[in-house]
Amino acid sequence: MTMPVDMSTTLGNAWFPNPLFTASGCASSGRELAQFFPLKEIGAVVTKSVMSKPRHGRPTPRMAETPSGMLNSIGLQGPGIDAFLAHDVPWLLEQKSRVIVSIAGETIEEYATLARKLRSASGISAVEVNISCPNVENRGLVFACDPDASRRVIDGVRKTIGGDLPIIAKLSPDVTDLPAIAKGVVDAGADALALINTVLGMVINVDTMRPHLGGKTGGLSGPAIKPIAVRAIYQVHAALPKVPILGMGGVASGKDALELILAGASGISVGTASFGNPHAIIEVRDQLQQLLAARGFTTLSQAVGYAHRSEEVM
Amino acid sequence: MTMPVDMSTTLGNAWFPNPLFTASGCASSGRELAQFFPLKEIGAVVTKSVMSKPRHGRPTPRMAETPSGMLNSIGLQGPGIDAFLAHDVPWLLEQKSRVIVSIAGETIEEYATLARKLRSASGISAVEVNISCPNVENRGLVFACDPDASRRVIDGVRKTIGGDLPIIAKLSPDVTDLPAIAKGVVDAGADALALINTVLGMVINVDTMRPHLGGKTGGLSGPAIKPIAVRAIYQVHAALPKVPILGMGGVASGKDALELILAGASGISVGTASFGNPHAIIEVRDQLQQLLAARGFTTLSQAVGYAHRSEEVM
Amino acid sequence: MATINKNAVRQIVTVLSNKRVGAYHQILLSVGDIVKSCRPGNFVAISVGGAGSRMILRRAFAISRTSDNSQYGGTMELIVAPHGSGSSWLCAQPEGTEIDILAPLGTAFGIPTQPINALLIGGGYGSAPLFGLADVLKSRGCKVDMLLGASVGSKIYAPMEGKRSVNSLKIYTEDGSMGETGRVTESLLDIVKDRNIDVIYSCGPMAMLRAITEIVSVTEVIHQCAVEESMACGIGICMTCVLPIEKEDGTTYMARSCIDGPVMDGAVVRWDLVGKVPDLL
Amino acid sequence: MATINKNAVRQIVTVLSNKRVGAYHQILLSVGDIVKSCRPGNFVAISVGGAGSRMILRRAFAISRTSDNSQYGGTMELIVAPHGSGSSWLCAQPEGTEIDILAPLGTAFGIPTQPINALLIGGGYGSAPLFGLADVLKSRGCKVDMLLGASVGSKIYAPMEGKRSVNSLKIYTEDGSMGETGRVTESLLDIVKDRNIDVIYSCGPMAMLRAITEIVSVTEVIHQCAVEESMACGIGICMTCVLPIEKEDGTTYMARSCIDGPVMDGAVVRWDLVGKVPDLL
Ligand SMILES: Cc1cc2nc3c(=O)[nH]c(=O)nc-3n(C[C@H](O)[C@H](O)[C@H](O)COP(=O)(O)OP(=O)(O)OC[C@H]3O[C@@H](n4cnc5c(N)ncnc54)[C@H](O)[C@@H]3O)c2cc1C
Ligand SMILES: Cc1cc2nc3c(=O)[nH]c(=O)nc-3n(C[C@H](O)[C@H](O)[C@H](O)COP(=O)(O)OP(=O)(O)OC[C@H]3O[C@@H](n4cnc5c(N)ncnc54)[C@H](O)[C@@H]3O)c2cc1C
Ligand SMILES: Cc1cc2nc3c(=O)[nH]c(=O)nc-3n(C[C@H](O)[C@H](O)[C@H](O)COP(=O)(O)O)c2cc1C
Ligand SMILES: Cc1cc2nc3c(=O)[nH]c(=O)nc-3n(C[C@H](O)[C@H](O)[C@H](O)COP(=O)(O)O)c2cc1C
Ligand code: FES
Ligand code: FES
Repeated sequence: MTMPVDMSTTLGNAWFPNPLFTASGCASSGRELAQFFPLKEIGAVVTKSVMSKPRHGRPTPRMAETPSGMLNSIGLQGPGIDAFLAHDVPWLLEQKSRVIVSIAGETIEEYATLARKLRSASGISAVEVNISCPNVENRGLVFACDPDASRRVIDGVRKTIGGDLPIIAKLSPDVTDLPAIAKGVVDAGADALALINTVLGMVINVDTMRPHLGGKTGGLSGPAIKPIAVRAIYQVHAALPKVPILGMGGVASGKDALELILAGASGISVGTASFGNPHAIIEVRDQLQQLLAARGFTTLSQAVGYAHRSEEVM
Repeated sequence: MTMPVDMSTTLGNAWFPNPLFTASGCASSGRELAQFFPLKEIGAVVTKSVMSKPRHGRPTPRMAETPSGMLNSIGLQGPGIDAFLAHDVPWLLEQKSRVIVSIAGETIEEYATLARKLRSASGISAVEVNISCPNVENRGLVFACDPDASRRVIDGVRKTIGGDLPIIAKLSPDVTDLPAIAKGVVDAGADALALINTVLGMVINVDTMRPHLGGKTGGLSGPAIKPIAVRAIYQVHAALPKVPILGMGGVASGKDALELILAGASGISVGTASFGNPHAIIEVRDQLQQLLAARGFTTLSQAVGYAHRSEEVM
Repeated sequence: MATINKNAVRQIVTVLSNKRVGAYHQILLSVGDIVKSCRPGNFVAISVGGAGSRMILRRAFAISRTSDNSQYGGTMELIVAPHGSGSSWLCAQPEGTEIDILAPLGTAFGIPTQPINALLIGGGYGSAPLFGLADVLKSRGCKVDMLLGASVGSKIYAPMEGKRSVNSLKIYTEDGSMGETGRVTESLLDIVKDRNIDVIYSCGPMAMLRAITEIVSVTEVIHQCAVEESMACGIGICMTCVLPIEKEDGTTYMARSCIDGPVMDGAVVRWDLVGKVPDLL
Repeated sequence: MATINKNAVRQIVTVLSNKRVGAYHQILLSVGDIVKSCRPGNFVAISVGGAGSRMILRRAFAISRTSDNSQYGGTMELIVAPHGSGSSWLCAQPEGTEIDILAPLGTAFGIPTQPINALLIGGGYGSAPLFGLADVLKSRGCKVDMLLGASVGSKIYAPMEGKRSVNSLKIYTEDGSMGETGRVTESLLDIVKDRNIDVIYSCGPMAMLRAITEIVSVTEVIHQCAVEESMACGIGICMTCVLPIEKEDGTTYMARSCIDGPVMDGAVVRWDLVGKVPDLL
């Protein structure tokens, strides 16, 4: 008999009954996973990053399996924000699913436009701002790799969206100084951080002797990057202990989720693991609850960042 | 029957009969692997990064296995340059092994001192400058993460060591703009680049609920990081097509080596794979030769960077 | 889409037998009640490599045949070519191994309500789902002809019992080692005309599906093809498996071949754009 | 060091048998001529997880016994506790499985040239290499006493044939479920004195090795212990497995337990510094 654990969590002023979320781009708009479990069973559905216009994305092949990981190069294929708000969000809310909308843009202005449209949509729990996108106004330099551009994106979203909807800024690990980027976006108004987006990688097809992916480079995800995610979360939590982190990167079991939580995550997104197992999020949730109970935690929040506690005298 | 392939390669003015090298820190000083194969069979032994003074390194545990990879946190344990030059280099040369000495320092001055000592040692093929070390003069910021500090390290080594010994600058992938760092060190006098050093990671022990490694963070190596290595090599070769690259990161088979070579590497270091298989380097060499032959290459150098060729009309 | 995969179940099943048949492995799985919801054209996604594998993604295989009998309960047959590490692992699993499957997935071949003249065309292991389809079509009173093609004879999969369920079977190999020398598309237009074909059902390499579509585009024949794109998830959540599809209004969108397929109308696939990105919407 | 591992061979070997013995698995491998160079104290490094595993490092196990007989040729016995994923994988491999080993590795227990009084102390699976050692010591005319300890009785490994090779065997468990209640160190000093022990050979948890060293530090007894540190390579090339060792001049250096060990002189290990970094040189 283990004690029940209060699994609820908050990101900014948004409350969730449990800390397990889908990862943006790894659950489409939610309908497909709903064949496998009721979406209201998880903390929230984080939807695929949506842009202002419909988009085809990148050419195929869009994926390559790598050792304990995979590369993807989807290129933000999607219906555009209007169709998304008209069809996908209402459907999710009907399922009693909590919804975090992920937005992506090519200009600072596009992010603000997206925020404006979200502002008038009701029922959304939070907005995740995916800033790992190339900035067309600055030689395609990814926003998240440029401290100034990331700050300006979040600032624009904050100003447009008003004070209520929590903003989760999603950062890329492909930077020299992640805590500095994190501080910048928090100063600009982010209520929480999502860590980590995929790591830039490439596979060369040894038969064609060219890059395997249609988009040449791709984002590395899955268990292979878990140690990078843990490090990123630990570093950022050390620098900004008060800022809630939505942790992700290679989580496939309750033990993985616990690692990220001990490092400082208040919520966990499960991405790639759902590709191998559509029930992964539910299983991770249940395993996490048991692991927390076995360690004597009565609430999830007691475990958040617990690996940072000072050394006991031995 | 396949055609023989000329496997020889060069890094700067140093010539090697084949492109397979040990990776610094993954072969100690060579003696231990010599129980498994004659060291002269491989292109060169790259020795463990040596500092000016003897060092104990970091506390244990120093390693954690991760999905398709491992973290290490050795902390540059070693005998110091004097003992190293007195005992290790002469022994390697006696074995007719080609030797690349890896050096590491905590200050720009320490690198120069090491270079001065190497200058008077004879028989060395090249020096690999491991700049993924914390710079004690600048808040422990890793040299390789700071474009200016990396340039100054290489500049100091170049000026001290004179024009003959090729300098291979070893870079960290944990930066926002790797090609910029690469350009900087090449401008400062590096003849070649070694890519990639380990990726910063962390594992939390879910029993002690603290970072597992004695040094908290560690370097991620092995197959998990191969897509990052391929991307790094491809990016840098695209930016600096004339600069030879010693590629590494997760190579465990001839196919892996070929991937890095097609991306732009002229030589391959095998690190972590030797831990699982002491004959890995020899096996990779033989497999690579066969793969090159099967693709109609008659020399290794024809394959270097071949994935960058322009699209043929289909 | 809303109802696709609604019967999909994840289950640990047992390998009943694993036999080499030419270049392929015929793998029989004991899957219980899953067979009740499997339709010709559906596929199964299988975890490969066992616990602790570095392969994190499932592999997709067409469900070749299912049956439900008193001795073994529901069984599912797969025809697997050892291609890379995952399919080779599967081919190496002996009788008794437990494997983790997710099935049935994706769209199925559309079955006509009227007796029609059907031509089934398979390339390589693409013939696998066609024999089960032939049974269903025959039971609906259709006339079923079949063309199978492959590079070499060992890659023709045409089991004895399968042959009984078709009215005619013609085999082509590129090297002439079995049947006629050449490709299934060789005299396709003639066959379609001579036999008054109403619907072509096909499964095989993308180049074959494209060639069939182009050849029959001058006819009224409907071409239902089961496509094969690299898939990361198999259940519609990753967007890696997309194909360009032409909408009625002439615009093109990227459909997911796992959930909007694998069975698609060949005529709406923009074969010329596969592996490319259509013009902006 | 120069001669350590000079006989090490990498070889694919076959599992002859795998039996559960209490909390452990007794695994017998057919290893051929490798046995000729194995000495008590040496270890074997085993690839785990099979081809395509996400576990990239070998696992180290003490060589429990070897024998060379006409029926099976050279065989090597391991006593394996299913601990994490790698050792559990090994424990699950049935007879006939082929596994990739590297052996013999590391230092061996020093065998006296004179008949001495030896006390062998094993903790948990640490008893495994001690029975083979006992045989060798007995053949040199030594008197061999043995103490085995574990938390519970199921973790005492003391095979029948093994018991025959020692003069006395005393068992301790912390919960009293077998032998005496307590630890092997309980009355160690008395035993050493009563039986005129010259050398202690030990293998087991680091805390046990440390306690033994401290207890016998007041005596003249030599303590050869087989240490166990987390190892990435097992062959001296990675520097992960280090232990602080005191040199004659009083300074401390970090020795590799895989190649400067696993058998080390307990008296020179700076047990107080294990897991710490010594002061700068
Ligand atoms: C709907 C569908 C039905 C299929 N039916 C069959 C069948 O009945 N028999 C059969 O032998 N094969 C079939 N395939 C192909 C089979 O899925 C691939 O051969 C297999 O995934 C290759 O995996 P691998 O690990 O052996 O190769 P690798 O090349 O090592 O695979 C690497 C990655 O690429 C993906 N991949 C590679 N090739 C393909 C491919 N052709 N299609 C989809 N994903 C691929 C793999 O899933 C894996 O994630 C089918 C594919 C699809 C999409
Ligand atoms: C010289 C030596 C002799 C040993 N003899 C035996 C024996 O006879 N019987 C037995 O059951 N076990 C023995 N061990 C311990 C055995 O190596 C570990 O239990 C095993 O490596 C754990 O691997 P895992 O995958 O099950 O656990 P995990 O915890 O998943 O392993 C993760 C990583 O840590 C390393 N690791 C974890 N624990 C240990 C450990 N205690 N020692 C070394 N590496 C470790 C593993 O090698 C692996 O790389 C010995 C260890 C050493 C160093
Ligand atoms: C196929 C795929 C598509 C993704 N699309 C998005 C996206 O649209 N927006 C985004 O912020 N992150 C996207 N990601 C990144 C994930 O949300 C997540 O940050 C990353 O994959 C690490 O988590 P994982 O290892 O659990 O997958 C995508 C990842 C994958 C694998
Ligand atoms: C245990 C260990 C120790 C290492 N020590 C060094 C070192 O001293 N100097 C250095 O430049 N790189 C060091 N590296 C990094 C490797 O040389 C190499 O760049 C990296 O491990 C990637 O290659 P791999 O995946 O083949 O191991 C070390 C790596 C490992 C695993
Ligand atoms: S394979 Fe993931 S959407 Fe089709
Ligand atoms: S385990 Fe690598 S040096 Fe000992």
